[in-house]
Amino acid sequence: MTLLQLEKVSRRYPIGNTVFGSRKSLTAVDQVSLEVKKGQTTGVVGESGCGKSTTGRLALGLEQADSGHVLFEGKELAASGTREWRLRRQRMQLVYQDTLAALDRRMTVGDLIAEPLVIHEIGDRPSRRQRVLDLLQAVGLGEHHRALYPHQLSGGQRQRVVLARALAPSPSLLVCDEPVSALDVSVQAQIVNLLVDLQQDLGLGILFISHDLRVVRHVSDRIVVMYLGQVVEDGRADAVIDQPLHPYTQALVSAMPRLPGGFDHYLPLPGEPPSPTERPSGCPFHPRCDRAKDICRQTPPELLTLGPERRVACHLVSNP
Amino acid sequence: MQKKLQIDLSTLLASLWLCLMLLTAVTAPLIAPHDITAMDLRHRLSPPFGFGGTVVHLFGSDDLGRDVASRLYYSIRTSLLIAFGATVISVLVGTAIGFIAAYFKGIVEHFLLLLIDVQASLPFLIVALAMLAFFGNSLPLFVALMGLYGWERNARLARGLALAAGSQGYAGATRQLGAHPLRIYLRHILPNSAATLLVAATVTFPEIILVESGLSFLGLGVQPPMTSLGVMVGTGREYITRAPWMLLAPSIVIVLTAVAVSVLGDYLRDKLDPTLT
Amino acid sequence: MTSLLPYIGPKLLRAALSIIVVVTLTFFVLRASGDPALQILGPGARAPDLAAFRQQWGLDQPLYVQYLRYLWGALQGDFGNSMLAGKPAAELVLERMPLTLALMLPALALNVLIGIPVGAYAAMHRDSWIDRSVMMLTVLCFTVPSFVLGLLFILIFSVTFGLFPSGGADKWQSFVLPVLTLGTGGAAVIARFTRSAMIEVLSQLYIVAASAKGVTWRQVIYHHAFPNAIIPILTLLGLMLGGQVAGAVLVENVFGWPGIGQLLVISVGNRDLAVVQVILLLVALTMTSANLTMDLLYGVVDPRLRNARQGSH
Amino acid sequence: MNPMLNTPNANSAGAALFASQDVAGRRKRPVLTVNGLIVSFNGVAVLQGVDLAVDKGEAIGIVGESGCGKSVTWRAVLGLLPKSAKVMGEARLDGFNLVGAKSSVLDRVRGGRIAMIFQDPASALNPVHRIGAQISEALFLHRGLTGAAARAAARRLLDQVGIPDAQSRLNAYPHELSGGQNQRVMIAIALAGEPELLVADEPTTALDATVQAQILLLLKDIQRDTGMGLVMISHDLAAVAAVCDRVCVMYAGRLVEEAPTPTLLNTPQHPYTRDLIGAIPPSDGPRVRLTAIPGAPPHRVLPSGCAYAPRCRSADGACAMTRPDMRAISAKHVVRCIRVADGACQ
Repeated sequence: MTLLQLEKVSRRYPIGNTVFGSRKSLTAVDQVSLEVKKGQTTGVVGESGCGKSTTGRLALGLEQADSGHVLFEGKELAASGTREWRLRRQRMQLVYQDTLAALDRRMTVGDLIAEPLVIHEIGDRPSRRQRVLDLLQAVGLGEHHRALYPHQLSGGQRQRVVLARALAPSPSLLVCDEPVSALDVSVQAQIVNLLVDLQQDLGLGILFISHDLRVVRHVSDRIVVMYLGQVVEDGRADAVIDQPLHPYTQALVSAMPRLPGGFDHYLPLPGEPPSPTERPSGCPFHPRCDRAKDICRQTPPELLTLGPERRVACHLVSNP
Repeated sequence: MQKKLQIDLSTLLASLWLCLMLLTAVTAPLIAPHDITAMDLRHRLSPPFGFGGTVVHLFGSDDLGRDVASRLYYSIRTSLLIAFGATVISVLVGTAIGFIAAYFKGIVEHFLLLLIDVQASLPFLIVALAMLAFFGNSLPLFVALMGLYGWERNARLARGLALAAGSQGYAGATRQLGAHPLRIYLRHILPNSAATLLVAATVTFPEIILVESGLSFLGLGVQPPMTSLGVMVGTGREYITRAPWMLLAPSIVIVLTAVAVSVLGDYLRDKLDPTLT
Repeated sequence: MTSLLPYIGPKLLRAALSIIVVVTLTFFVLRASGDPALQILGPGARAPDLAAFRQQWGLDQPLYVQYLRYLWGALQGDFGNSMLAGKPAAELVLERMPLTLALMLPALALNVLIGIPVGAYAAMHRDSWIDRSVMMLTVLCFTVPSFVLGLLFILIFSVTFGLFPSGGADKWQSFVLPVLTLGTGGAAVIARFTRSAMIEVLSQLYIVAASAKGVTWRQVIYHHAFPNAIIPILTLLGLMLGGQVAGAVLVENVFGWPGIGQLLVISVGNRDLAVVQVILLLVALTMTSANLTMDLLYGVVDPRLRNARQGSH
Repeated sequence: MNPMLNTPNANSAGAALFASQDVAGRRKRPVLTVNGLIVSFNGVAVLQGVDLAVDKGEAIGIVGESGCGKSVTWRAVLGLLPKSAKVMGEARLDGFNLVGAKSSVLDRVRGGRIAMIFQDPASALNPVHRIGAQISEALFLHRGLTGAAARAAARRLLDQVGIPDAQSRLNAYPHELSGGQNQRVMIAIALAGEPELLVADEPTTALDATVQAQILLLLKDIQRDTGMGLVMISHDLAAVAAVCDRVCVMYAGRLVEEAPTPTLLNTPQHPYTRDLIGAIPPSDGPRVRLTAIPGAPPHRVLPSGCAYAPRCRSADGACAMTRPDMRAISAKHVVRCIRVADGACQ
């Protein structure tokens, strides 16, 4: 069952000054379509500036799409800030990277976890208290953590609090934006395991956004690869990582050092991801692609459906 | 690491001085030996006790034979009252405007930012000077006017705090939970900003004392028969050679009070918000 | 230059808007405060005299006509006549300008020449006894109000020792006390700010990186830390000018200095609208242009602001 | 795997005559030996005595979680810690102890014989100076080059680190370059003094995945071409293993295991190393459950026995009592764990 569906969603930001200098706009997200199924994880992977975080914010309605549709549980998302939008928050929650900034340092862990219940007027005082204790246990924290403040916790513990807080109103969708990027490897493994367990227990749909291909591969059922605001490839996680079709995905996979093996399979990729302000004509990837042909320089490739669960946007694949 | 609250000597002295000033302000009618307008024409310009004066006029008397000590107590009362009232107004007005600018994007924000720019392009003392002269003067009006001092700085600060808490911070996180903006501002941003705004108030407070005394010194602030520290310095300047105590007593109080609040402000800043400069 | 326009353009626009708002606000606020005819001629004036006065100064016209007329005149350099002296207000103000500048410019120089080295020295010897005592002294210096400091200087140097005159603007000696009075507070503020700016910069990674490539500590300070610390100090200088202008009003009053500050207090006392307006406009112009200059200098010192087209490669 | 177990590199004649301290015997003359390095901040020890050696032309990796002291070790060696840090022990470069050395001596060593690059290249370059000037500064300090000679050398360095259009890039400011290019500039500055040892402190953590691979391989190439030693500090074992000949694992201010890269990956002996490897999601093959190490590294106060005992799944009572010593279990493999028997991996 499809929980969240993005249909050709675009988001542009005006940049530069309107009176002086040329007025430009930056296309952060360009015609992105993806879906998250109930009980499954869709991973979004890409390098900085590829629009993956904006996609997450669009999915939650924290930003308004310029065009396209965001459907959540079959219904179009209401405009951000409206009463209806606020009510929908119970069902969709965000888990973010910078937990120290995102948790109010003047509130205790208990109050933080109970806050969504208070906002949505769920339960009464004793039942909320019980719910907080249950949630603390579910994320692997103890009752004694309830009275602590965020700065008294370690990064991993704070991420658990963020998770508990997100789970409090019993959502059906979690959008995780780089949830483990700020954590050490050992703690990262704790949180990743916890996420996987919680998903199995609660049947959550997860949109997992990360720059770390390893982690994305580990947690995702489907993977969406983004480059310069566009989806260049998506499909089942194993298929995308093991048989990448798009040259960018191939380079991305090869740039991940194997353990053991290192860079034995490395495919050199020149240059760096360009800034979204200077989008090349044609295929956005062609300046870095050593197999680029004339058509790549001129015409943007369509996202081609190759199988039931496989799409790729590359001229080399569509007409080799 | 020592966990004890360490208070250094200067902070201690500053607090003691401020307590003394507060006590004086509160008990001025009780401890003043004379009425502030009572003239003692036999003892005009009498020096302070210990410098050839009598115990009757502890800090000496002025050109009309009024008791400097009594006038000083009342002046402290007036000056502190004005500064306190004005600081509260300044922080409240500034915070409200800053939050409004942060919440409403677009035209409202641009308009408020322009107002802030305008205020920043005109020194407050000069604005106040013009306003006072043309509008006349009464104590409530004067306090209200002084309350405008530094509003633009507090507004900028409050806006900055609200924006910092915004999209990536705790305010954004609470917003995505579905909280009403009022809840976000009143329950999250305001309590989190309180410490910083309090520190900002300790910067505004001594400055208002200085502006108030400056205006009163120019004869445009507190009007006789009331008296304030600035009024006393203003009267004293005419007798700088013959009766320097008329000038020195209020000057010392102004300087020490301003220094004390600054020192205390530094201490509070270190304790509450070390990121502030 | 073309690349500078997107950077400086919005700032120019905002500065111009602020000036227009200042002119408008002062016009309406000052007019709204009462009838200048009554204020100048006194409450005992006869009705025909009042009417004649109003007609002479155009006060009988609707307010918006007066405003447009004032704006039109201002654009042509005519800011109206002083109701008291009968001379053009702008002329009256400009006459006194050199004396005020003669006070403020040396004071500003004093600010910078004392404040920056003292602050930098304190930062480099952070938490030493020198640092602590300098910082203590600066608190004292910037909390003493200028009129109190001026009077203290008079008491000490004029009354007690007779070294410098206590007023007037005729000899070079007359400059010493007012300039010192005006310069002390600012120097203390700059010293404190320089210290914290330097401490902030010294904690940056590029300072460690400079040491790691073998740069001597002395060169790290002069060549790597200082050019970065100067950037925030420039902003402060722009902001401090307001305090200097306000200070000048008080200091001119204390020392009987025939500058613009004194004129302002006199004109305010006499309800001389045109003169007050010109002075307010002049102050606003000075402040905004000073801030603009600082913004430009900022662009010169900080390459990050120079080209608005970041990340072009 | 890279077939480069210590490229045969002749020892330079006339080098200092000091005995190599290694436990593992047969080893070439080290460029740098660190012995019993202890660092404390305000009485809290962050390094508990670190011993290691870097051979000429060798690439070693230092791996550990944040706060384990991997960065502090090398900043202490180069005297780059703030004044509040107390450093004891020795770090010998050609027999000369750098710990407590005069700043005039250190200034010649830093950037000259030992260069360092940092995690965040954007903030490690001075924002107000041009790239060319920042490279030339190092060229002047260590090779006495000025003017056109320095400029030409700077251009060659930019070519060497793979920055296209080097000539015009010399006039650029750091903010005009991308993160990867800035890191290349940092490497160019480091190479300016022709160092014997390059210390790279998390050189790719702030960079994108594809750029990370570029920079790591560039470092490896330069190390092989110039024959300098390379120390790579990172929390990312996979990145370190891809570049380094030998890996040292640190935990709570001490080395806990040290071995040639293939040995360490295939037969890790210390439980921490094993858990660390198990915590990394594999890049291919079946998805297995990750090893989640419970708890967090000790903070400020160390447990009385083995520092890892509270989190270790194979710890017993003895582990909590005795502090283990570093023991050699094979020629080049040392480990700090009482439960590992001698010659266990033979």
